[in-house]
Amino acid sequence: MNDLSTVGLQLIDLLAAVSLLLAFGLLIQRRLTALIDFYALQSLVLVIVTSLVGWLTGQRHLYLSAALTMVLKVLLIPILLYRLVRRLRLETSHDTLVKLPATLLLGLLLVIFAFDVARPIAQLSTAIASGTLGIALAGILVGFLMMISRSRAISQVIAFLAMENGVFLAATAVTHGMPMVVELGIAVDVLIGVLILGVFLFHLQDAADSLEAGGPASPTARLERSGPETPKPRKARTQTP
Amino acid sequence: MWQILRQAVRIGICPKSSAREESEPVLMSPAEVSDRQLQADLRAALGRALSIRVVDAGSCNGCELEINALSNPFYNMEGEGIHFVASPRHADLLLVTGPVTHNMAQALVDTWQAMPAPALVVAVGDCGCTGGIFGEEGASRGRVSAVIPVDAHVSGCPPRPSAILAAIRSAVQGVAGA
Amino acid sequence: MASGLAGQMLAILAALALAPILSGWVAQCRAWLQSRSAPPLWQPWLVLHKLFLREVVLAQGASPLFSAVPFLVFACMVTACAIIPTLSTDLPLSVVADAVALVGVLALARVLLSLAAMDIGTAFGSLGARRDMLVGFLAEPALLMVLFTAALGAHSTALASMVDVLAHRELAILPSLAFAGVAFTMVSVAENGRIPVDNPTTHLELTMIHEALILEYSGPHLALIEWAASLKLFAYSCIGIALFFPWGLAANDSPLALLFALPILVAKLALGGAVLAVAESVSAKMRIFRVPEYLAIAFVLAVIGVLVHILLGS
Amino acid sequence: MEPSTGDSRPMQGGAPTHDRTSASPPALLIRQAFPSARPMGGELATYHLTATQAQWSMAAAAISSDAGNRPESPSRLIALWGASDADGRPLASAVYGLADGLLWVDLPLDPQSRQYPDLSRAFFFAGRMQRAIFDLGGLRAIGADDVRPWLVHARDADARSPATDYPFVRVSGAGVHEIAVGPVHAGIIEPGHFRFSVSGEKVLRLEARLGYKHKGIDARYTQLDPILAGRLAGRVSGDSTVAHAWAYCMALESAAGIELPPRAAWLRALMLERERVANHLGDLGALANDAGLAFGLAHFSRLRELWLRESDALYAHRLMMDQVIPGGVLVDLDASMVPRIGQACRSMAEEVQRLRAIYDEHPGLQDRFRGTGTISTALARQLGMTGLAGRASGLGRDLRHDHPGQPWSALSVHLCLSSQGDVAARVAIRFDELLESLRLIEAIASRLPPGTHHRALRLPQGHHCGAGAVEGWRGEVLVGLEIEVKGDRSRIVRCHSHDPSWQNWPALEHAIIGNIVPDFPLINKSFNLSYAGHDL
Repeated sequence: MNDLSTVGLQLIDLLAAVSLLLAFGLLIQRRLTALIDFYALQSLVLVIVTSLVGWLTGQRHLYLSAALTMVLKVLLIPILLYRLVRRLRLETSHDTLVKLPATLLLGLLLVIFAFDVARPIAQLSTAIASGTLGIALAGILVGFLMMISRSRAISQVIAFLAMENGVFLAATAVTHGMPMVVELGIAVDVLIGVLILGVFLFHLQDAADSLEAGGPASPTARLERSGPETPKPRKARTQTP
Repeated sequence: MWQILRQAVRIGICPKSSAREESEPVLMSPAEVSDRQLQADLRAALGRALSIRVVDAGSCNGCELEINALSNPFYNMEGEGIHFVASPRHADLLLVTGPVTHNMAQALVDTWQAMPAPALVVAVGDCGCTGGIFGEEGASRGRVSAVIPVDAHVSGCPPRPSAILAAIRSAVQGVAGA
Repeated sequence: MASGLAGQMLAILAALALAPILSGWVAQCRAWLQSRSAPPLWQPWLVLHKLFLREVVLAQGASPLFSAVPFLVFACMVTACAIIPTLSTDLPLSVVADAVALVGVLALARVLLSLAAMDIGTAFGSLGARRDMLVGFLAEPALLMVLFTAALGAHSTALASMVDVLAHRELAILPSLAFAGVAFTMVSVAENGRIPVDNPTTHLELTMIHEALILEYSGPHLALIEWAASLKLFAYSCIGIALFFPWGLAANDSPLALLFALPILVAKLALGGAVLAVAESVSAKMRIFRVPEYLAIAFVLAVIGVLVHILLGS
Repeated sequence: MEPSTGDSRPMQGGAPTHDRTSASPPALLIRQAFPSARPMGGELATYHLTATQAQWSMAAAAISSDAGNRPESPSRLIALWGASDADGRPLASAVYGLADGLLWVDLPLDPQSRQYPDLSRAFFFAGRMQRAIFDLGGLRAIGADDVRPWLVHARDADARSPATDYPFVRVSGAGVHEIAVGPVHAGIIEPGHFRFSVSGEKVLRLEARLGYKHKGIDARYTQLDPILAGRLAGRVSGDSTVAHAWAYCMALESAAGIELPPRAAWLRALMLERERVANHLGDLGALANDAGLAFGLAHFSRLRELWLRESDALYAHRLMMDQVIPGGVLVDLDASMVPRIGQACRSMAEEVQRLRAIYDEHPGLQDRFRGTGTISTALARQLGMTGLAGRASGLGRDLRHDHPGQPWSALSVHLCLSSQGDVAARVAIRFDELLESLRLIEAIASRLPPGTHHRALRLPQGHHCGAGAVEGWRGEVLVGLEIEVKGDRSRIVRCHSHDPSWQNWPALEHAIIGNIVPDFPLINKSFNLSYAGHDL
């Protein structure tokens, strides 16, 4: 049992790391369908972590929580979001507001911050996987960063869902999960949130023909073309020898 | 991603079309080949790993379409160790199409000279063999052999991919020269 | 000591022989995934054989450097393969150079090849050199960070002891190594000129990176460079295997142990090659200005790997 | 014939079959200026005029301003070339497209000065045509800006590396350098030289240098018998052999004043659509390959090979060369083949749909396609783009749709249009047209009219002109032809084959501006212009 639990604890650390990895995947990915896939994968990792904690600590209600996550976050919400993307033809590029390397650096700083904050708390904690707290906190912050660095409503919703995954992970790993009532409440909240988003987007599409949170995106910077009479870029001087 | 893999599994591996089933006459010019005989070991090596450089010296682009077809899964030249390469320095064999135009003659000679010796040359299509319907006067200088020595000719307008493949093979094996 | 030398020779010979086969295997898998019949597994060997039989054509204005570079690059790659624990963690040459030196040797080969490409003065040589250096400058720090992540666990930058420590702990995949593994995969793809960073089978001069560097080489020179390129792929695969899947490496230097390690290595390489071929077949090449972003991601992931290691204290 | 009468030439068989009442403004204007203009016989209404210099400029100005003022205006310049008439006097010819047909203007020139009024100010892409005219016949446009040689690189045959002598336009500025590619490329591509002015990886300017494949086709025509010259027309651009051969035969039939048997027209349309399908299949594969997805090339080249083999079974030629002959087509379609054709079309459509879904869903591919090489509708109109690339940039012109002769009028061709103007749009148009062509092929095969597939052509005595225009897969292909028949001797006085690549090559140079160097092969392939058809 002891050997087994050591392996189990290491596995929880590993899975938390994978969850953070997927959070970074969400941060850098431009395609909506890929974002949804990453979210579903992250939720799947969460399902495994929850079941593992449930098995190691013998808390039955965590199995229920895992099953709920599985149905809701791995299957239902991704399917709903997929349908939304397909129906509304949301799949176009140019989404991130801040440049990618800058976003990545911010993400890195947030991870350092989260680890630093979590270290003293983790030492106080008596829970089984205390190191996981820092990783879960980093996941939440990266999700937050994603939320503010995206311009489109649907990406922001996915970012919110990813943050919620981070909270769930922290709760599961550090305090063996929240009370069942709270968990159920959150689950229903999330589901209703996504449903409302869908309705909202459908109506927004009809009304404004734009799904940008901050109005239409700035026109893509493109080298201005001159007319055919002078087929030369204006910025460079040209001469015919 | 999964769709791509599913498609790969669904189609399987395309059957190879052998050159024998529709081979066409391949003309050789032994007189030109004889003074540039390849060593037997190099000939054997080229038979299993051949690099080809293609120069379009002025064709109507019909021959290019059929040369491109050599790479499709049915003829699958690469499966037999024959590659098209990006530089004349890497090439063992030069595939020339079209009547040679005045404007391309120098570029063709330059490419040929940039290749390591001995460089095999195959002229593809009626135009490359005789100048074809474009004739050999005016802006078109006509047959490839008027500009650089040629080891094998493939007639046809355009020749079938299998005929081109057969000509490449016989140029390497030196059938008529031996 | 004598058996150590024999083992070392065996490891180098295995690398020289297997590297072209690995390239051939990836090419085979790619062909199958494209519904084509594949060339034989040893096709790269046939190509090398042919190239060694052909003559060398030197471009006008080529300096002695141009002719020397293929040999130097080849030597660099053989050295790299010799210091990587491919078959065993206990080889005489393994202690000669550590992970930092390995990165240096790989960087040296890159710089030499770029210099040779610029030596000729063709537009494509310079273009390729510029792009290759761009990839190199960004990839090497990321590679170093990956190796540091592994080195932290072993408290040593010697590759052999790093792998030794990793191979003999109860759970080999540490959380930090998950980050390092992803970063390493991304760097390897870029360094070896595979899709999505570079297309090894392209015929388009304007899009080339690695191919543009070697356009002017011919005959045995080209053979050495092609061989070196396959050795590089082999070296990276072996580093990846040694760091992330170290099980089955021989712990001592007896030739017999090495002979047992060989089939395990071949099996792991075959699997890795197949995965590479699948990944290449399903993805398109990215735009060149995405490459810095791509490598920045690899670097950040490697750094997070280090951080996670420090946080979890293991 | 007096050069300055400004009158239309008498035409053989000139019953105006397509005289429509709804004429466009320039057509009305031209009718006022040339009161006796009448359309020639043939499948397409063509007005043929001999103009004075003033009328030449006036027609150009009217058509150009109409094209500029009305966004939806179909008025455009199609082709411009120089020739000699039967007496050896120099002649400049221009063919315009109008709402109700074609307008062919001949301008006889003074044999001493050999000059004609410049058109490049009214029509951007005419500049290169005028340079080609000077290279081939020494006729000079008065006041043209660019008088560099174009098709003929060096009169001296052993001049070394002509590309280095050519005065390219240079871009100067900090960090700007040049990359020169060609004429021989690394892939299996036709020869052409490209000069990029770049800053880092970004392209500031591209200048193409073409003419490497110049074989003197216009001159070669005059050495051949009018009936046999159809073979040459089929080899102007091998990938458009049916379109070019059909345009030539249409011109010859219009000159001879014969009516094409309906079945022959339907069989030609069948081949034209087969050609379109084959080329689109090839391009779609090559486009994915240029973006690094070899999977696309493997599967589309597989489909293309299957398609070519089907063509081989039907016509004993994979590319259908020499199948369109003056007076009809070479072989009839056997009724037993009709179900097989339908079956092939349906299964092809299914496969293409499946691959299209993969293309559309592939993130890496879409990232490369979208926003790359964009030509806006306004720019496309200014450049005078045509054909497939024009339709991808919102110029809704398609001869099959705009001037439906037989059999198109019975088939109601769907016009595929996009306004995005990027590589993704050109890919999408290819998919749309491919599926539309498969539908058309099935419809044509099942509704073939009965009758003969070939009627022997007898050329009438005297001088005759004829024009033919066909919407090939790349765009509108045009042939202008004049024959002379004396007794039992017939000869071609002048003949010009025009490929739509002329219009779109300058557009390619605009499409690349601001993109990165490695995207050029992709953008180039998305246009896939003909070097052979352009260089003549």
